[in-house]
Amino acid sequence: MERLILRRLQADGEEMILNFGPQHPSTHGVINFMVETDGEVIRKAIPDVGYLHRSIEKIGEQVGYPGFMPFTDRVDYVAAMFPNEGYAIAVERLLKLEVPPRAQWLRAISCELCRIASHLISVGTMAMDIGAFTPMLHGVRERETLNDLMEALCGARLTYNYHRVGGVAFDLPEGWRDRTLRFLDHFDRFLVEFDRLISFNEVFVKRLAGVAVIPAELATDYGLSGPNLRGSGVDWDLRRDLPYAAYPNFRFQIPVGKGFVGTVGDAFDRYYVRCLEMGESSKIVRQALETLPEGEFMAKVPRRIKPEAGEALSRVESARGEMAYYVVSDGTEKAARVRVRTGSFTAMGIVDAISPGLMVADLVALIASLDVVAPEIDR
Amino acid sequence: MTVQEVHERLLARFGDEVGPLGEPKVDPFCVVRAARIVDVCRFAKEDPALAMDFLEDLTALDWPKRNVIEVVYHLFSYRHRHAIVLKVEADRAAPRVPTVEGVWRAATWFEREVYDLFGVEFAGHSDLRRILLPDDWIGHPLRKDYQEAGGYRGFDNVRENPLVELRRLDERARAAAAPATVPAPAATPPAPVPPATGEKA
Amino acid sequence: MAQNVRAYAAAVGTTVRSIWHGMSVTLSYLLRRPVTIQYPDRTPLPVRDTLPSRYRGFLEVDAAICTGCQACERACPINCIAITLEKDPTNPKQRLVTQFDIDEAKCMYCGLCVEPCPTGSIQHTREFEASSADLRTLTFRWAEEPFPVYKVAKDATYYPRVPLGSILRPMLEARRWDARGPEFLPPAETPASAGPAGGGRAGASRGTGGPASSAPQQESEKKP
Amino acid sequence: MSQPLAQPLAEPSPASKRRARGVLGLTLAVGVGLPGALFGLIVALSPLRTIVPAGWSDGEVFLLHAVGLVVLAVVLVTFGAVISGMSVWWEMRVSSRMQSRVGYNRVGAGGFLQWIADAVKLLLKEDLVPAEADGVLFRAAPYFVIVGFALTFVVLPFGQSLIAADLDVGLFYVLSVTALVVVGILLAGWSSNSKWSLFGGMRSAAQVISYEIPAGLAAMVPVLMAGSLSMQTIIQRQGAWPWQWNALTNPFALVAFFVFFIAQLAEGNRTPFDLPEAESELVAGYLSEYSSFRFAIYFLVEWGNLWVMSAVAVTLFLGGWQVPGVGLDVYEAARGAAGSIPGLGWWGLQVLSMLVFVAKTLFLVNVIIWIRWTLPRIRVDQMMSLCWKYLVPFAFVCFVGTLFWQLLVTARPWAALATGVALTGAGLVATFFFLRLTLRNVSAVGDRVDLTNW
Repeated sequence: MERLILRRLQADGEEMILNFGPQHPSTHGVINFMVETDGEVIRKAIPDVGYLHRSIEKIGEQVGYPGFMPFTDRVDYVAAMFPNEGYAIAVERLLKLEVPPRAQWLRAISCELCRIASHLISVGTMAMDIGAFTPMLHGVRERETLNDLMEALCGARLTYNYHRVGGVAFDLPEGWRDRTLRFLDHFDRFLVEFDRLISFNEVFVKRLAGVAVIPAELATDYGLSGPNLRGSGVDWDLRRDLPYAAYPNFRFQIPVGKGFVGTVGDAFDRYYVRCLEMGESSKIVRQALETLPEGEFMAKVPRRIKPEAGEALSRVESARGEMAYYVVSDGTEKAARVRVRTGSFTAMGIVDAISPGLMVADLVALIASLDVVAPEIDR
Repeated sequence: MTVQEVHERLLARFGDEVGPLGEPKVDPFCVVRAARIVDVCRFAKEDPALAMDFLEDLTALDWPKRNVIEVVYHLFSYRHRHAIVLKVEADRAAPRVPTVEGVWRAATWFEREVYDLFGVEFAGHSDLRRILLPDDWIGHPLRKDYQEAGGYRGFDNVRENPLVELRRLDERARAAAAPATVPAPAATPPAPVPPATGEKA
Repeated sequence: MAQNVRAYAAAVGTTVRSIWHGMSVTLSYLLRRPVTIQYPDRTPLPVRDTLPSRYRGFLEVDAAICTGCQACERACPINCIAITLEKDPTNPKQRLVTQFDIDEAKCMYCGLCVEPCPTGSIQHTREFEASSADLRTLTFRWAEEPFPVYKVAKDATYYPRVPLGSILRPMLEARRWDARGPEFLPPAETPASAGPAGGGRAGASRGTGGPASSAPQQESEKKP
Repeated sequence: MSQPLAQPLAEPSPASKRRARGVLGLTLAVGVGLPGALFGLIVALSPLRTIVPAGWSDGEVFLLHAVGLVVLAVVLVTFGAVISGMSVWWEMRVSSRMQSRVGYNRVGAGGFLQWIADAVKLLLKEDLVPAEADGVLFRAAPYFVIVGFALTFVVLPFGQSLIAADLDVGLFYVLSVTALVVVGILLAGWSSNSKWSLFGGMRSAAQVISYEIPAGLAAMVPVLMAGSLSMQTIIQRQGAWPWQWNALTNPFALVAFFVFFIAQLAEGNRTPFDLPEAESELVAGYLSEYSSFRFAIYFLVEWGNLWVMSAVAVTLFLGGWQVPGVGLDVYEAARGAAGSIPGLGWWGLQVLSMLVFVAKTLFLVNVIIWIRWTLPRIRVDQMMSLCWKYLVPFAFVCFVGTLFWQLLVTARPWAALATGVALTGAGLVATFFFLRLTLRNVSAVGDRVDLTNW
């Protein structure tokens, strides 16, 4: 591997080859970048992924349909609700199962809270990689409240395993609604404070504005999705444009990067789209809690899940972009193929193209602004 | 456009090189001749009525019984919000499919992954290396007949299964405690379990 | 020129203003109470007692109401539960659970085994503090003594389960973190085709078909 | 929810209470006793040179002064180490509160003894030298750093007579010896034979050498105002009240103060200028390969520099040790006859002036800490453009402006006082608005002021 990369890198021997990772404070997990630098300027950065490959897709072929749910948590453990939901929807489509409305609402609530939790980590680590440690811990502090809420809801703080084929595992616990609303009241004001603390700090803005610009065409060409795509100015969100679950019932905005302080598609746009999305998610959770329908939270699911042969694709707007589950059934109790398409994987592919000309410090900003999570790349 | 209309448009352009749309169990798909997949994809992307500018996913399926590996292309258009699933069949023994890297750059990494996990060669790919596994890995794990090696470069990845081992301990203890009442099994210590079944740590 | 000067002044101005706000925010946090707790010894309550009731900690089995249906064993996606049922030699009508082992070192605390349990015998507790120097000590044996299966009454709506955690907590409190686990037998020489014996083999042999199934002999040939 | 098995933690036993009291006592003994003893020694030894006991021969007096100076040197280096360790503790406490954490809390009361524990731990670690490193330079680099740091204490004034040596070229001397630090860092970066270290060393060299220029220019402003390079003279030419400080009597000096302060941050490698050891980019920069005692030296110097930076800034711009209401004549009067051992009142005045100086310096130390935990890091090219496009022109303008300002003040002496009062008033108003904003921040997110568990 290294030899192969080095052969591509070493043009005239004047450059320095840096092994940026796998153990590096700002690679967000175990990722390696082979960086060819000329002083502080990067000639080329080639990502080398796979350190966290856990063969989750293979496991999906070995355990039964319901048994795979806890493994989906591990696809993206920073925002584990989305893989849960994506897989559940895919199997439900295979089974042609109708999910009761209350379950749809609970899915939306849990996912949007999870999106907030994930974005808090994302914007926090962005600040940390730029060199400000305090905002990171402020984000973690707010996430902690969310983790407590999730823990009360489904018993786990990280690997939720909350969604089930046909619904969700638990109804809301007592008092949870009020706790959540109280948190959201606090959180909306926290977002304002966070912007004052870091988002529009001039040093921070100068570090991100106009850095690592990804134009819209390049973003679609490389299959970027989610906040990364919207940061490039493409107005696209699955929740609004191909609605699933309970989303058609809520009113919310889709923040799109428009060059808040620099160029459209720069690192700051990707960062700030996430900040704005947190506010929108908060709106969705409020609406969902207000309009939460009564009824069952789990559909009648056959005891043995054994869909007829066929294939289904489910697309979910995850915190890191589009998460698609492609589940192929051959008529047995175990899937013939479970494919997970994740936002981080495609986001990582673009580093190769964007990195030339950046400085070493900008590479850190680029990685942080793409908000990649190593397990999601490697699965 | 619906999937059917998209498919009709492809049919009109490419004739029988694009296969029929599969029966719509859940998500229908159509099988394309491997040699024409790049043309079909390019047409799908560049035709203004189709405008499939987003390669949603590119993966593969292994069907050992039919002896094919199917490479699956999920295409989607942001502008028209329609999608289609294309498939290309390749021989399992030496799967070889032309690359669509020139159509969508996203395919670069997707095809590397398929190459890594299924062993499909993408002809004309610019950087066909393993992506998730180390490049001295043997075999392609997502193939159905893949057998995992017991470790990697001397690292053992097998942990004893305490459930089985405890059971063996129990049985020995029982055999030791009751040799008089049940003499026959005591002669041969019961060890009916397979030797410490391999488990990934 | 004038424009440049204005831009220059504006750059200085926004910098000062943004730093003014940022420093005010950080200063204000000096006046607030920290949110972190000082685990484990400086909390008002032990942390396990402050966890919500749905918390998925260590599994606990109430043998008194276990029906021996093996639903949890089947539900477990990673086969970390092994249950063996045998006939009672003294009473042929009574079935005994002779083995009910849960490998908590392998368990991923997903809660899938709790859901199919007909009586609520197997439950996640709020216990999570059982660090151990030896993985082998983390296999919990819920049938140290074989116990008879629980017969569910026809129209039962209530199962007499002991309070959650009351079995597990004394077990955990009696543990030492550096205790050694049992010594396992050396690998058996008998070939793998010796065949299953007892009902519990279903679970064990299923493990070989799991995701990590491997045939070491074949593999060693493939790898130089 | 029901918690059937909840059990409160056990009441603390008498033994553990006794132990807690013992820990508190030890912490107080170290926290108050150690700096107290060091400050006491500085107070006792610094004026030794002015004392000539009656009836001693020249040789005996020389010996007395020499021994006194050697002891003072040891005391000052120890003071540097202790203040560095205590700054680490204080920085960690402050930063953790800013981040809603508790921070150091295990070793000693309030975690105060953590820095001693850390130092002991570092001393016990193995001193690793990478196989491919340039061994001699690698080993020598920390000594450059510590020498450059320790030598500055020679001219740092602690009080009216509390200075090891009031050199005529005091400020020039400070600027010169601090340049030794960059030699050490550059050596560390080069000799480690690690790419990250090299990056860190190069960045540091570029940064420190660039920022010497605005720092030097800005430091010339008080020199112009005082007409001397001597630290004590610069302080004595300022008044004690805020409106008599250099920074506030002269608007150019105020700007120069900020320029100097920023440049000092950069020279001390403090955020937002911590590029040489930017942990999210360069892992640990020039420190990457260091361990054990050598690492401890860098650590010591980094935090000890907080004191040096602040003390120099206080000396140049903020009135130094001047006590309000106590003019130089008061010191003279209390001193008594030259050469004799001064009376108790004089020693009291010395302690008072030292307290003023320490208070001002600690305030600036806090500001530096506060900035570090608020601001992100700037990029290497921005670091350069900040220096050359902003700080250097500003420093030049201040330098030239001060020349004319001094002409004005000579002609119209009330101008200095008027400016001083106006700027002091403006500063108070700004402080008021700032504190009001801060209090509003607390209530804005629904929190309240709660100083328990500090």
